[in-house]
Amino acid sequence: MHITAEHVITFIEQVAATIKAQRDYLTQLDSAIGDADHGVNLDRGFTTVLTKLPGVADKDVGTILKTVGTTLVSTVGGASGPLYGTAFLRAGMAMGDRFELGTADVIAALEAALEGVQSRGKSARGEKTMIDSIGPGIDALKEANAAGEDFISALRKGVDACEAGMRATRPMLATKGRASYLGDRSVGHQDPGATSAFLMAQAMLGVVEQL
Amino acid sequence: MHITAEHVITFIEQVAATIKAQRDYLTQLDSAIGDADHGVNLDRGFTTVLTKLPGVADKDVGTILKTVGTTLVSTVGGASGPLYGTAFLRAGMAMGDRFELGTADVIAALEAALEGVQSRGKSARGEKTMIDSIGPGIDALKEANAAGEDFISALRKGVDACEAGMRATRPMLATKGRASYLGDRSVGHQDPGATSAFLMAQAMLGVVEQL
Amino acid sequence: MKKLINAPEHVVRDALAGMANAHPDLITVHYDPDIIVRADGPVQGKVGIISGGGSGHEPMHGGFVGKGMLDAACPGAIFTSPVPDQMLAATKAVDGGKGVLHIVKNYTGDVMNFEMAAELAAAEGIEIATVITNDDVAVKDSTWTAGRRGVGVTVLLEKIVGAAADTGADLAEVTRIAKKVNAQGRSMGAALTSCTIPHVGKPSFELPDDEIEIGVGIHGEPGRRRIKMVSAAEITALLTEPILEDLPFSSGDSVLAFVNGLGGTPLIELYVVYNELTKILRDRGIRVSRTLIGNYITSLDMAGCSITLLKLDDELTTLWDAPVHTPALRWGV
Amino acid sequence: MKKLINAPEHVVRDALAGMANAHPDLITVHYDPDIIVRADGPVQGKVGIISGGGSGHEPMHGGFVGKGMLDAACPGAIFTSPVPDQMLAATKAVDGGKGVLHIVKNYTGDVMNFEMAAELAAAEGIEIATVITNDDVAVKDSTWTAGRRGVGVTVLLEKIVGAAADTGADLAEVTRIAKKVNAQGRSMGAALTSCTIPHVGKPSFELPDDEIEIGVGIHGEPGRRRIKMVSAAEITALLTEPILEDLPFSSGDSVLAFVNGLGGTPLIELYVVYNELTKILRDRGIRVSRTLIGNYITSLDMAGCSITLLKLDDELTTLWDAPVHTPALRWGV
Ligand SMILES: Nc1ncnc2c1ncn2[C@@H]1O[C@H](COP(=O)(O)OP(=O)(O)O)[C@@H](O)[C@H]1O
Ligand SMILES: Nc1ncnc2c1ncn2[C@@H]1O[C@H](COP(=O)(O)OP(=O)(O)O)[C@@H](O)[C@H]1O
Ligand SMILES: [Mg+2]
Ligand SMILES: [Mg+2]
Ligand SMILES: [Mg+2]
Ligand SMILES: [Mg+2]
Repeated sequence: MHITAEHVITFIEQVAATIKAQRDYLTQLDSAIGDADHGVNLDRGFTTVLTKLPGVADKDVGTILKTVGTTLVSTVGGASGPLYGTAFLRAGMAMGDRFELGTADVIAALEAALEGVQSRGKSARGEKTMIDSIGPGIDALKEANAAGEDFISALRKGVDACEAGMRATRPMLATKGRASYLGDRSVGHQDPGATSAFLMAQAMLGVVEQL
Repeated sequence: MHITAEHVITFIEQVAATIKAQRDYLTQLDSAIGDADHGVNLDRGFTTVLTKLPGVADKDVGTILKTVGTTLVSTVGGASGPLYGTAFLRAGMAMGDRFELGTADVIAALEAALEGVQSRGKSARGEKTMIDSIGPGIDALKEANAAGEDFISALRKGVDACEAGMRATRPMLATKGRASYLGDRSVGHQDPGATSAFLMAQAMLGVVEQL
Repeated sequence: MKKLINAPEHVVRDALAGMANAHPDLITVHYDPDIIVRADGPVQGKVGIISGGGSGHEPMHGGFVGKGMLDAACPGAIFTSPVPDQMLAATKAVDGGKGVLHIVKNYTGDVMNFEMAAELAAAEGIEIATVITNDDVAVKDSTWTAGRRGVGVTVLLEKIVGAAADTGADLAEVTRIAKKVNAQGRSMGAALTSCTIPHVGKPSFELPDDEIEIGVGIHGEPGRRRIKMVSAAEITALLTEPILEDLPFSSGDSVLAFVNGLGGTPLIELYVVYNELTKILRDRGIRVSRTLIGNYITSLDMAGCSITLLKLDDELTTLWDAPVHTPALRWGV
Repeated sequence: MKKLINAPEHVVRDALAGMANAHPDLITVHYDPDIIVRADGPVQGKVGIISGGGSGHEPMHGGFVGKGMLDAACPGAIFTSPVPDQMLAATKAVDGGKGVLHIVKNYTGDVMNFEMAAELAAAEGIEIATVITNDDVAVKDSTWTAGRRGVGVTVLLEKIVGAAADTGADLAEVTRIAKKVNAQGRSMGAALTSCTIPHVGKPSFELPDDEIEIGVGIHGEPGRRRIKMVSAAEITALLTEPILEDLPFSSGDSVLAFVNGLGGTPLIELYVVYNELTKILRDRGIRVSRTLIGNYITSLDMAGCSITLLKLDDELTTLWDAPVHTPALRWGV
């Protein structure tokens, strides 16, 4: 299985399309425990990202991902802008000038992204954030991969774990991000960032399934 | 038929009670074509008047009515304060130091009141104001009296004419007072001041009927 | 109805006490009759300037008492003209021996109550002049009706006339300037929602979720017509065009542009409206040389705005720029 | 939703254009990235002061740009932290060679975006200091959470620190004063209604007709608890007592009392609240030596208020009193 720079571009396009389609849903989740802008924020960012993709169509994966990252940093704002921006930037830095990625590369890129989110957000698992979806997703992907499963089925397990992680944010008490201001009242609501992270993972799986 | 100063006091008390009871109704009428304060304004005024009555309990009719007038001027505000205030003041001035009133006195007092309203308000009949209730009321009272009817039945005709005048304000286009700002949209609503004037006339009849 | 009040019948007094506590350096509040007077008044040898009207339009008028503006204000009950006792007390409190100007918004109640007060003050030997503001172009003017309402121009007039009095001008001169401001200013407002009067407890009029009132007054009176909700650009045009045509304002004129919030509309929206206003004025060749944007003559919690344009010349500009120090307007000091 | 806007996606830009047109003597607006800078900046030899945050809190921060307060403001989308490009551009625009202070309200997004901008500015050789305001006692503070929100104190801090920079103080000294203001101030707010974010089109939370939110934030975030509507006196006590206990403020203290409207509440109600506040403070022996009452840090059209108390000493009082000339705050000039 080889993922090319072109596939990465398709993945980004799919993410942009999903975010646009789920914009109001994400914003609605954010209105329950945040400030009702998560969908709008990401949609603003990925809409701009789409305009930048033609300029990197023939570039390496690292350049593509770093362009996505800097564009998100410069257009999203809020908490999710620096976090997803840093995630894509770090993934891009990890990929360097590769034009094709193998399974190990994808895992390395995702680990770099997660590390970026954690260090930028000074956050860890269990705080009711996007990390609670990304973290378990990467774990499951790695575990399946280590058990010798092929990439698609390993990625499916990863995405399932992402989804489970997203749902697991519902009973959590938020201690990071805007939802933390609610204290106990944050309990019972699904985290918007964990949801957008799951949507991105789903988009990745969609692209890989078309390979 | 003789109306004593004591009866006048009872009349004022009845007016105060009626206005309190109809406060919200008057205010509601005023919210359609005015600023939703007519009932509250008059209630504030007559509530204060009640506190002044003991001080004039043994005084002549002129003093009583003038006290009512100055109290209304000093407590009601809005358009109805100076208008009703002037009405009672002028009626009081017309009655001088009488302790008992005959039919002619009552008519003279009412005419003085009406004249006071008209000169203070620079208004005439047909402008959708309290004058459209007071004016026809006095006319009918005078006519019946001239035709030799006794005071009670003449007063009943007067009050009926007041009521008819009040209803006749509904189709009118307001040209004076706050309702005039509405232009055509003032049509179809009953004037609050014409309504409070009718309520006062009714209170007068109630007292006379007890004589 | 949810309001930050203790009881409908206490709201005016409580707010007066709050003002007195907040601005002891600028104003003093007297009760029975209720008036707000300049802390350092009366100023001897200066024409006294008073105004008043129903409460619910804050900061007008009490917030404009101080140096360079009003010497006293008479707050009535919510949306109800004050009583003559208040204007008489205020007149006496500010009389510095050069006479007193009464600034009256053109509402039947205000006019009559001020008139009675002026008669009483004159009887006590105080020279009184009265100027009536009637700048609201939403109301058709005519001699056989109550005429136009006084709205936004009142704020500008109080500032300018206060400055005129500070120059030492006599009552006739101050009155001339007051009349000039009223003559050169026009206003119109639109409401997105009704207001809720505390003692009524429900909105003064019902406005569906997609409709607005054009030509609304400042007392929760319904406007002249109701239209479907439109953009800020269209609302601004609906308010500005009647204003421009009425004076008329014409190319080359210099104006003070005043975008006023009615109490429930946030500042960000007022700036959006102001931006649309500048486009319209630019197209007509009218120059904005001074601006005022904010909540100055309000209608309790009503959402919406009013626009006032005042044609400026050197005299009015200089007076507008003169120092003012009141709870709600302050510059140059 | 009825708002004086043209389209949800244009409201911030339209309002910025309105501000630029309204106050050309005070501010200049640059676009892409969007920043509001002092018209006469950068001031050489003065520490530059910038702040920023989501829009929808007007006049904060753009209305505080001018002499004696902010040198630049970075307006984000409604309720969304601005992006680092804005803070970097603002930092460069105000750098007068003595370094730049970033005033950041404690929200994860604001902190991270300012942090990235500070890294970039430092890389360009500009000395940066950051102060984070976190005065909202409605939020439990702890090292393992995002901590308290920055609210009302931010306004007071921007004024005081702007004055400190005007004295010629260096970056370390200005930062010391900024931290002192944050350390000595506490706030809490209550909402009577939700706000409606333009692009959402419906209220951010549902509040029944007889309930209010205590401890609400300025972004339409629900508060810590919901209670039945009570009187202004009771609401004021519910906000003031946690503030007093937290610092704590004690008898003999001198404070700046700031009653802030959230955007949809009229001034008359803020004075009612202020009056209740003075009673509570008087009972505790706390002296109000300065006041600020009005809409300064808002939440779009939310009805409600916040209370901020700042313990004053001579240093802070002098800096508070120093001249300021911005679109929204002005005195001494
Ligand atoms: N410190 C953090 N670490 C990781 N993720 C975070 C952190 N703070 C917030 N988030 C994520 O960001 C999401 C909110 O993003 P968004 O609504 O765009 O920003 P804001 O909260 O500034 O309005 C949350 O749902 C959460 O998943
Ligand atoms: N010029 C006038 N002449 C006679 N009556 C008038 C005049 N103006 C107003 N009114 C009466 O006053 C009533 C309104 O009184 P009120 O609501 O107390 O005062 P305001 O209009 O100042 O709020 C009207 O319904 C009308 O009957
Ligand atoms: Mg959010
Ligand atoms: Mg009325
Ligand atoms: Mg009235
Ligand atoms: Mg946000």
